[in-house]
Order: sequence, then structure tokens, then C-alpha cells
Amino acid sequence: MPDGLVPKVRIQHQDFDIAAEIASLTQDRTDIGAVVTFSGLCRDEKGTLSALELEHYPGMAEAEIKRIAAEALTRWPLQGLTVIHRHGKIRPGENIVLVVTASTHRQAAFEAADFLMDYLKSRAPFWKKEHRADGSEGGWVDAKDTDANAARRWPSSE
Amino acid sequence: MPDGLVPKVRIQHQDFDIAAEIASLTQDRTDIGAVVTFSGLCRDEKGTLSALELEHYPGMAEAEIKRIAAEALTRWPLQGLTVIHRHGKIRPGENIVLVVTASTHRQAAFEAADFLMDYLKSRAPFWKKEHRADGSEGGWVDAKDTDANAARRWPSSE
Amino acid sequence: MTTRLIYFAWVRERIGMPEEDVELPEGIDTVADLLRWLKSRGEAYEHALQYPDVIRVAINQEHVDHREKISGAREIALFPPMTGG
Amino acid sequence: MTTRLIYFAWVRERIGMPEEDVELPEGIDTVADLLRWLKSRGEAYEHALQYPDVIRVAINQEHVDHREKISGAREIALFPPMTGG
Repeated sequence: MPDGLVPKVRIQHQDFDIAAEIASLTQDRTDIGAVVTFSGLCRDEKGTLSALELEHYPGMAEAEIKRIAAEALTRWPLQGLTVIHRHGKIRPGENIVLVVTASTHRQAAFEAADFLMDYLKSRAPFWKKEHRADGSEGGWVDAKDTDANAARRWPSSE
Repeated sequence: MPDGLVPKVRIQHQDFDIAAEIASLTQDRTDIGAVVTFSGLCRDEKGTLSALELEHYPGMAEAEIKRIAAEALTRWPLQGLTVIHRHGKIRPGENIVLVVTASTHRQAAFEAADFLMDYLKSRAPFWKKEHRADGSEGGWVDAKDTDANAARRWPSSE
Repeated sequence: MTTRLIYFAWVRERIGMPEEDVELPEGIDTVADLLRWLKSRGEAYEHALQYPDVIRVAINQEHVDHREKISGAREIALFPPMTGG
Repeated sequence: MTTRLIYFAWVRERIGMPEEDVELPEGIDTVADLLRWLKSRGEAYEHALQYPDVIRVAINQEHVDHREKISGAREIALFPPMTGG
């Protein structure tokens, strides 16, 4: 892990400001050549969704994301790393999650962001419940095998 | 290529606003699940650089980036794609290039952004000259073999 | 010793409460033992833990597998596979 | 036929001008022929095109390789390997 780099991890209901998050990693420095952001949004192609409700495990959500972020720092040379995960009711089109990676070189920034998203999907203690536009409960979103498989793309660092 | 999706390509001296570029791809829609941005910045670890001067081939720069963007649209299902490349004098810490990809699924957004950056580096007609802080000319930045090799990671679509 | 059990998502809904403190009987050594014991505590638990293999478990806020020993656990959480991100 | 040649980066600096219109003599069929002919036009060209293999070429604003025919080209650009992005 690079000396002194502590990933920023926040679990919050309110939306995030991507430009501000990038600026807080890059401002007043000239050693960063590449910044990658990933934002995950609430989708509703069919127009049947009123909102997703994201339940989380307070305490563990932050601790687990910090563990995943620390793991990313051992694998890639990063100069900055921010992860924000929202909870509570999120409407279609709104942001759910943000990962920002900053590095000297672009491949590290891309791969670290991709890795973080795979591990967030399969390890961060969040659960999504659908609320339908017609007022009915849509039930809990099922975990996808593809997400667990995606996380297995990354060779173990142990 | 998805019906009607025309990539936004701009060659400009002025800086770009990442948040505005994301918003212009995502606003008023609920079919986008993933947005990836890549920004490339002017680095100066040693503190010896005054600016990079980016020369470009007007006309061809835009045409070539549009060709690369169209190629990305044939390879990945994207809902939005924006590429902005700056030219002229750019100071250390400033932005040089932006790629924004929007898709239903995260892997398409990540891979398309990664592909675009590889091809921009090796095919977009831009050249960087260093201006040193001590007033001397630092000469032209050499093309890296690693950039040409990175572009070869992507199997030919032909 | 008192252990706090915490439930999330449909495990919470089916058991009908977000958390409870339990006294674990003798012989409950592993996560698998705990799930088997809980499942025997009534219909709600039986419904929630019908397919124990899909239940994810964290001890003191860290993921563990079902063979993990639970001795000394202050807080054990049971939940479905995660769907964050 | 008149062909416009355009130069960029250190090719432009070494040749000493950003562009020029030339009348190509008979027998200049491919990009490789053009580079060989240009190189014979004096010291500045000799310096710019000393290692023709590294020179990148675009005809009518599209990348081509050195075997490409240049017949009908309105605009041929010569430049070093690109360093954008």
C-alpha cells in the first residue's frame, strides 16, 4: 500500500458530486495521469419501478468496503481512491454507487475501478428491494451468478 | 451500432466539465446502469515542466476519433459515448482528454472506455511537446511501445 | 454467554425482527450448527432458513463461511446474498 | 496534378514549414516512393525523413501504410508516431 494513502469510503443516503470527488483527489498535485470514475445508476427500462430501497448493514458496510479498498491498494499503484455507496430509497435514474481511482498510469486506474465494482457487488452488505410504480412491493432483487463470477476474474492475492 | 446513437466528439482548447458531460448522457433516462469516465491529466512528477503543448491535425483529429468511437459502438452495447480531446498549451495538473461511456451494464462501459483510450493513444493525430519550467524546450514526447501494444490487446473486429 | 443475532433483507422480514439476543446452548460450535439450531425455533425461522446454503453469515462484521467456529462472537449477522453496487 | 503535403510535430519543425503544394513527378506511385523522393529534396527533408520507417502517413485524413498508392490524393500528411490521449 502506498505510504499514507487512506481510501475515502462513505456510506450515505444523499447523492454524490462526481466532479467534487475527482477534484478532491487531484487538486494541487501533478503526479496523477489518469482518473477513472464508475457510477452505478438505478435502472428502470420497463417504467414499472417507483424506487429501489437499499438496506445495508451499518458498520460492516463501511468496514467491508474499506477492506476491499485496502486490497485494491495492494494490487495497483494508486494515488487516490474513493468509494461512496448510497442507501435508502433511490429513484430510477439516480446514482447508487461511485468509485473513483487516480493513478500515474491509466491501466492501474481502470483495473482497480473494475475490481472494486466486482467486489462491491459480491461482498458489500447491501440489499436492494423494489418498490413498484403501482404501489405493490416488487420483492428483493436476486443476486446474480454473473456478479459472483465476475469477482472470480481477479486472481487471489494471497 | 445502436440506432441513432451518435458519439459526441469534440476537439477544443478549453477545459471540460465532467459532471456536465455525464449529465448530458444520463439526464431524463432510466435505461443507463453504468457510467465510466476516464480523464487523462498532464503529469509533472519532477516539477520541471511548464506546460505540454498539444499539436493536432485539424479535421483529421475529429474524423479519426469519430472512427474509433464508431468502432467501439460496434463492439459494445453503449447508450452514450463522449470523447473530448484538448489541444494547445496544457499546464501540469490540467485535463488533457476525457472519455465517457454509458451502458446498461458495467462491463461494456469499462471495456469500451479502456478500448477508446488505447486507440486514442495510438491513432489520434496529436503530438505533445514539452516546455520546461526553466524556459528551455523539452522536445517532443516519444511514442511509447506500450501504447501501441496496449491497442493490440483488442481482437480485430474484421 | 449472550450473542446478538442480526438479520437483514428477506431473512429479517421472514424471521420478523431485525435482531435479538440469544443464549446459545451447549454444542453449537460452528455457523452451520447455529443455522440448524435457529431453524428449529419455529415456523418463521424455518421459513427464513429453509435453504441454509444460501444464507450468508458475518461474525463481528466480517464474512465467514459455515464451518467457522462461533465461540466468542459478540455479533452474528445472517443475510441473503448481497446485491449492492 | 498538385498535391498538398502537410507536416506535423518534429517533421514540420525539421522540414521548416507546415505545408506545401508539390507537383509529383512520374513514377511516384506509393507512400514509400513519396518519402524517398522527398528525402532527396535537400538537407531539411533528409533530416526529417532520415528514418522513413517511423514516419506515419495519412492520405485525405486517413491513416495508410507505406505501400498505399497515392494516386488521386488531394492531401498527404506526414508526422511522427502520435502521442495523444
